[in-house]
Amino acid sequence: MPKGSVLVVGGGIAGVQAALDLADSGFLVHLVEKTTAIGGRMSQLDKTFPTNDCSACILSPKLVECGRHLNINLLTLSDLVSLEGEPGNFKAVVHQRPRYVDPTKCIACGLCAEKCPKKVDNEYNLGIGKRKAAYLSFPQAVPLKYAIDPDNCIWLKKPGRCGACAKVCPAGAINFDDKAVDHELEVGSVVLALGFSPYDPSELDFTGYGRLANVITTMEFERYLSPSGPCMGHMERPSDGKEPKRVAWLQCVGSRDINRSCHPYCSSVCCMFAIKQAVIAKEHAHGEFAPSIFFMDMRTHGKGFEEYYNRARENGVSFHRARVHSILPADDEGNLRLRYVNEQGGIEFAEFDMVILSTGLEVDKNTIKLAERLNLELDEDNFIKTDVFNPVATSRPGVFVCGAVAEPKDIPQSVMEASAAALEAGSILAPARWSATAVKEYPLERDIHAEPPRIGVFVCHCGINIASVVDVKAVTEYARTLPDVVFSQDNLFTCSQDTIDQMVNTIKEQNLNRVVVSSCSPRTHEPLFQETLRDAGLNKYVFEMANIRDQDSWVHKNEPEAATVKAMDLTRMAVARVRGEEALPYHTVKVDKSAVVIGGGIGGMTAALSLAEQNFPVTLVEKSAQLGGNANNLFRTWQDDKVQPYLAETIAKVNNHPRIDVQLSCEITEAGGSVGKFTTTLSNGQNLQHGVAVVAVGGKAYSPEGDWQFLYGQNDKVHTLLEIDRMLIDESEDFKATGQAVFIHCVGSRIPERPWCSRVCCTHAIDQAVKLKEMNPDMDIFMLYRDIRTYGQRERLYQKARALGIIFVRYDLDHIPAVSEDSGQLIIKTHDPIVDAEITLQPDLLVLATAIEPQATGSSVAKFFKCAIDAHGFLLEAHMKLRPVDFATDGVYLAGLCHYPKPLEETIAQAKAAAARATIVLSLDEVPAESITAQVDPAKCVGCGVCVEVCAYNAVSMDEDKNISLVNADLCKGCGACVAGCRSDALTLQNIGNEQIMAAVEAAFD
Amino acid sequence: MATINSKISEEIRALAGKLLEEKKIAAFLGYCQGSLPMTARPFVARTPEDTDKLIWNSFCVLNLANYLPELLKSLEPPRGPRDPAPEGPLPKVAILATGCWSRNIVIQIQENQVDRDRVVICGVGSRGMVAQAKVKELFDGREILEVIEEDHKLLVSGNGFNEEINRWNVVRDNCLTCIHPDPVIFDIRIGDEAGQRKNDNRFAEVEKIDNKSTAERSRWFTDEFASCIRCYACRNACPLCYCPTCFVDDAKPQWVGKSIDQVDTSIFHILRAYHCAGRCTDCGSCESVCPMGINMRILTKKLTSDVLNLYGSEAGMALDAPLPLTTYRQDDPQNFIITEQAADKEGE
Amino acid sequence: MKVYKFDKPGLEAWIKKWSETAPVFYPAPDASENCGIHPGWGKMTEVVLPQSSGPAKSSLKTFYFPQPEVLATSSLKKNDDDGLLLTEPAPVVEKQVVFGVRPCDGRSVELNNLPYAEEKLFQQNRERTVLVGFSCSEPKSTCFCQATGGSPYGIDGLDILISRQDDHFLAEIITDKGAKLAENGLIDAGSEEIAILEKLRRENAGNNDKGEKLKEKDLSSLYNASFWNRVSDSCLNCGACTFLCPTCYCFDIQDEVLHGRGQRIRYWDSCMFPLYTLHTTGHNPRGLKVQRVRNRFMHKLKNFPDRFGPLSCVGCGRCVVECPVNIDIREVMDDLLAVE
Amino acid sequence: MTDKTWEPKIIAFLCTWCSYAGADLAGVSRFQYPPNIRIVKVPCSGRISPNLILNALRTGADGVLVSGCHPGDCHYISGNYFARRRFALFENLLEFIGIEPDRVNFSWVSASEGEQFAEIVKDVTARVKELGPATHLVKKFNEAA
Repeated sequence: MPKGSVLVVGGGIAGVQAALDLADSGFLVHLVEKTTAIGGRMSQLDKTFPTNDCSACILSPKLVECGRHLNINLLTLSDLVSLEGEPGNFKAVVHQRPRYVDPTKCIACGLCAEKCPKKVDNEYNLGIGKRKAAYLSFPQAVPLKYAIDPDNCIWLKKPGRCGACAKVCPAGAINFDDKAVDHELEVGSVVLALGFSPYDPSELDFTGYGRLANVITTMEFERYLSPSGPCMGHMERPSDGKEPKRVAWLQCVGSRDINRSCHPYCSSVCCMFAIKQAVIAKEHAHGEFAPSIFFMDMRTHGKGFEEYYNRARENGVSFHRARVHSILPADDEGNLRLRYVNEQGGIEFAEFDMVILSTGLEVDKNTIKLAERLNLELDEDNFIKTDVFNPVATSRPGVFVCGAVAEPKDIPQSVMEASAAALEAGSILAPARWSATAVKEYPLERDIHAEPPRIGVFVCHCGINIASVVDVKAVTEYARTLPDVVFSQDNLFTCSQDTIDQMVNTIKEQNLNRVVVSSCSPRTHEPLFQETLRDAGLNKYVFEMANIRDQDSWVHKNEPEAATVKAMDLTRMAVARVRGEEALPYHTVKVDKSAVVIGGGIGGMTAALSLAEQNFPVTLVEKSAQLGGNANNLFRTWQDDKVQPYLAETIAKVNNHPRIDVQLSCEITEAGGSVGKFTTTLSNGQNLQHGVAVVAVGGKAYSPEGDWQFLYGQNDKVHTLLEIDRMLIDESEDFKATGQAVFIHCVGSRIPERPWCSRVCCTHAIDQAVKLKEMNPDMDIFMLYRDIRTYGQRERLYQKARALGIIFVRYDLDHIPAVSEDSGQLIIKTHDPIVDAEITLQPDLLVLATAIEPQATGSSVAKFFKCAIDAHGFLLEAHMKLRPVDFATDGVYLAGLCHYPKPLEETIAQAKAAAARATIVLSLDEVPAESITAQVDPAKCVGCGVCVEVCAYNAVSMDEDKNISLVNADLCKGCGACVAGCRSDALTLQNIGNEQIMAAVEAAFD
Repeated sequence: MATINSKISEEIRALAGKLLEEKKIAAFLGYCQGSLPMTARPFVARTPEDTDKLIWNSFCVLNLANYLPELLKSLEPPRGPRDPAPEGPLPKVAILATGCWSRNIVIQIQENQVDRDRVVICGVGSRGMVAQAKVKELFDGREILEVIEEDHKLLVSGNGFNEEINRWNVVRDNCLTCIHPDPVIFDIRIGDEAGQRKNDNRFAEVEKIDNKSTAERSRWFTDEFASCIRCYACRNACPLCYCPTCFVDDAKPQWVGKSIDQVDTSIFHILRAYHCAGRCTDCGSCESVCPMGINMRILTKKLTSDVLNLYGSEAGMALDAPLPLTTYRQDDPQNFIITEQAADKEGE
Repeated sequence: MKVYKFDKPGLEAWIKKWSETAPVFYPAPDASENCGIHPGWGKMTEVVLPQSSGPAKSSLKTFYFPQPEVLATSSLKKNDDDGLLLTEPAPVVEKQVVFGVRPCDGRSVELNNLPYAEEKLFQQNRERTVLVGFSCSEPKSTCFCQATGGSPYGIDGLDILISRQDDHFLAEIITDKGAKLAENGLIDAGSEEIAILEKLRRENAGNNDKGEKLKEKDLSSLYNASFWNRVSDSCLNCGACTFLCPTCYCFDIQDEVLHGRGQRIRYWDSCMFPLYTLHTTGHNPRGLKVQRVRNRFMHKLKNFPDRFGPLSCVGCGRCVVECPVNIDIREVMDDLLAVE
Repeated sequence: MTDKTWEPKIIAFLCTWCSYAGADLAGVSRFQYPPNIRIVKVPCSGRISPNLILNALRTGADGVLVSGCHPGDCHYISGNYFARRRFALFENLLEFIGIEPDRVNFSWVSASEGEQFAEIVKDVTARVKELGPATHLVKKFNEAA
């Protein structure tokens, strides 16, 4: 049997996602992170595009979940040294450096950092500002434990010289004798999520970076924008702290550059990154703010990106299609002067207060060393080499990869790949699922239903964090006078292991049936104390915390008396609230361990196979009479891999798999239920019970019409990309005689009716042009484009095309190419912006790179599963950044073109990711459901349906017969929108009902 | 001389008689003559004979939609909690509906209180209903014993007086500012369209209060609502108040005290109005029925004005228009959010 | 019985003096005069004599069943002296005068006294309240006190009754409480004037014909009469009629808690409200509107008289005038009498 | 306008995911603010109904603060959008009947806006102090009765 554990290297968002997916689906995960905390690059960002979500807000819950996971062994300050063995049975050596702070004792009060006399550059803020030698990299760090930096610690350099931290630490956590450890780990597979390094522009002398104070990088600017950054979110320029008004972003610094940086690839994310910064900076700015972005091609090829770009332009971000030649000081005040060449070749100058370099992504040099040690192949750009048809597989079996270490990519793509890598890593270990994991056992729960409340209150000193301000003893005494409080006690550290053990005994001895802890924040500590209640035989929901540290002693340092009164108030409020709370059931739903996959294209088949190979039965439903979907008309990938053999092989695998039931010419007519237990009816009358569903209903090529018809369907020399592919598949000889071919890009894309970029067409068209040129080197080929969007390493294909002599002529929406015919001869007139004149072409072949549209069936399937669709008919994922394959409806996942246009390899990755997420459900016997849910009082409900409308999860529906609403507890997330929306007060949120909230409010006033 | 209303009354009687005779409906919801001057009494005709009593005049102040849900329910066969739903079509009701009443029926349909298939909406254009109180005020305590309505005037008489007044001068304030006098939804049309009524400032009464200082508004509110006796006539006359248990009657939790404590009374009126937000059609029933003469309608009118200004929606104008509190736009106005105010200020 | 004679200034001066020893309430002409505790009534600073006819907007019962009325208090704090104990408040003994009461309202106190003969708080309020009536020289078209056994010159329940004559006023001192408001130096009325008053009283004497006839009727036939549906069809289930009615005396009790202190309060209830008879089981014996409407009238016109004698209606006509949908108790009486 | 010893009490309803986290961050960062607020943690700003705000005033709050995630950041997808409509109408209604606009306040505070949270509390406390103790809609037992 293989090992039931997996090694994940890298604690950025990709590594965290992979670790969570694996641990949740039954494997023990060793998560190796080289710094003191997980979070990676994403944690350094202020906002994320295209939603402008606060990065820390959306990331933090994942980090906390990772840190608390019973089956994730978090190894910080660690590096993978060696890996031996084979898939299913590796031996890894991980070297862990000393932290010098005992994490089991550290209470994260921060006194060590406060007292530490040694200031060093803050690398988390990219060297902007200072931190101490004893430090926490960022406020939401997981683990929330301080560390001592041995390179700068005075004591560690010269023992005996300082030790201030050890003196003030109230928990005795400082351990200068801490030693490095080598962990030998037995794992079945490995996931590498090593991330990227931002390109260092110092070597590009024309930028002035390092010499000119007000030239900074995008990552640095991100820290300037962040509220937790060095300037608390106030935009300042480095030279004089003034708020900059004129700011320029220079794109492609260290990307698409074969001359200086030797990074020919496109870094994929920088265009959106810069636009986002321009937009956010404009929001931060006080008064006038003029952002300018200097770019070559604007690459906004992701979901929602093009619209973001359009909005940015409308809102005053100016865009200049120009490569900047040099940045020079404009004056002595720190302003800067840019010299650049406009599209027509003219030299221009512009002055700015600050210049931000959109630095590209590159592979870290340590990654290259590690790849060597692990014997992994790298590609010509030093990214870890992967297989086209398995984009997360490395050259070494059993070792998988995800995120930017394999190619520059954005967060959602990294998260998708992380899940896909988790799938692959887990799939080969499927027989060992749950073999290495731990399971928590609890004693039998006491029934307190009929008991009058007996409340116990535990008040925490938190060392001196609370006690130095609040009179903890007085609060404890006071708590004893409150109604129904039968016990109160103060503790030095309520969360310390010995106090927790003692609390279990106290609950039992005092026969407590409600518990209040007055200490720190429930956000970090509620799970721990709830666990304690369960250990003592109480339901975990009869518990409240009063936050007398983060929201009292820490914020009222100079008002001890008021803080003490407030602590009493907060404790009284918690007591009032807990008094009305009741034991809640731990809802679970028994899982039907099978899946339905809708759509028989590459996405659907990949998902089906991924699940079936782990022994889960799958029904694959395809609307048409054959499998394969759009791939049936694809010739090759941009890396020159033929699609048809791969497709044929995949179809054969699907058809021959004993656990896949293929239903062709079949559709879904009805679906109901929730995660773990769906019931779906097919058009053939079949009824399926299944635990999960994957929606991969695909997309379709836009059929040109109106301004964008270009004689398509009228002149037989006009074809779409897919039609040409078909001819190539059929090995047509037609192209041998073609003298001139013209490609028009963006046919039907990036226009008001279809405002999205179809993402694949630039690459597809260029690849096709290259193929035609290879077949017929004499052919003249013109590409009429708006922006070339060969993102990532596809940029190399663009370079190749130009080298082959393919001519690129840009057009814009003011000058759409005009196509006419004269006696069957095509005539194309287009405006060439470089010569600023109209040119005429008379090609033998016109190829239209048409848009990709969602299938109409997507929205009906979405409706069946209560999933959302976006304004354009693409399916809407649960969260654009961090849940790219989930729907808001649990247990339903999406992949492929129904989500957004994407190339084959991305569909495959997404399908595997969807399968990974589905595997989490299928690997469980029952899935937990929210316990704090809404409930309807049928006597009070009038059936007006307001609750149904305001529920974002479709958890509330109407019982049409009785005309009252019903809450599906399995779908309810406990937000309470329905409760607040109900005029009749017919809905309540269990334990957070109006009565409990009112009791807490009332208690605030003694 | 046949007046507009007498012709409409005729038409109503003929229509109701026909519908009942043909058994197309089980009941016709209209008005009959009241026992006092200037009163019309809501009336349910259940037989063709009953229909003789049906009338239409300027005193039909109470919104008939108020009765519709309960009347429909009363016509269903009795059914225990575990009994299956009755089979076959259920009895229908025909109802008179002016502009605002019809809009309330729209909301009742949207909120599942009324089954569209079970109502025959008989649309009547409203010429504005008369406020009894306004007439009485003109006569300053002298008891009015008879009022005869003509198209444009009222002939008012009592002991020792006999006067003629212009009808429009005593039309209710809500009707004076109404721009939707014609039904937005109906099956059968009665009488002529009332047509578009122009109004330069529909919300002048709201603005009058808006323009006061905070202290003045507070004083006004306290005075206006001081005489409330908590009889709930305003609530019960409202076609939108159909909660099985009103929050004021709730004991668990106890939102407010039940007596006429000034704070509790205020909270009742605030929440009653708020619950009508985006649903109120300014039909004026609440104000018309108040035995203490309180103008609680101004609160819902304020909300109506805000809903229109902030979200561009008017209650009950179409069956497929979402109610404003059950929907949102990402760019809804938010200048009341203090963090946005700060951002706005910085942006200036 | 003493009868005094006043001219207008004399009367006003006399009334004004009362307010030196006790608050004097009078029917407030508009809301701004409202005293707050008793809606519709003002606390007199200037003497305003009532108009010639018709009852005040609000009935008198607010002085006998004020809402809220505190029945008991307690503390929820363990350590307080009255922690978790119910304590009755000290009796309220301060005198108050209500002026401008019509005979119909005065009579309502007598009627309410029938069921509340032993009700402590009602009696306490009765004891401390002096009622000064004003007879109705010109009853309104909606007044029907005589039909219910009352009279526009009736003295039931009143302590003093003032009657307006052509150019003077006569004040009859009816009770000892009333006598305490009288003082030395008032002018006795002459026998001629008293004779006119007695004649008016005789000529306007009430009868209770309809009440007596109804008492003889078979309850079950009334109960199942078909007109109830017609009456209830228009009813809104609001409480305007019961809250304005001087003889409706139903109440509910609720505990209110604020800042750790509790009050058990009594406030008006209405048999028109569906909640009125809702049982804790969820069953409601009067769940239908028609049942509630029928109950209200049957109680007033049949059940109350069967038990106590008079109708539970003084014919003030408030419900007739103020019913939002014009349900008219006079029509209901006729309907009941017409039942075979 | 009031005696110097008077300190307002302000009830703050904070959503768990953004504003409560922002309040925690203010603590972690040691941003000091006046001790007048009493925080009530709720899942989402969409959980707070006008009833609860009125209840806070009735109970004696001198000020109320409701704070949720910024638009688009709601953990529950759309709770704050619905809340925003409810509050907009309700705030206007309160103003209409003469409640001072500064009594009842709404804000968006994200989990990373610790400093902003502290600033808001300072600001709201100052505004409420300026207004003096709440007098409208504050329930008092009639002790004489």
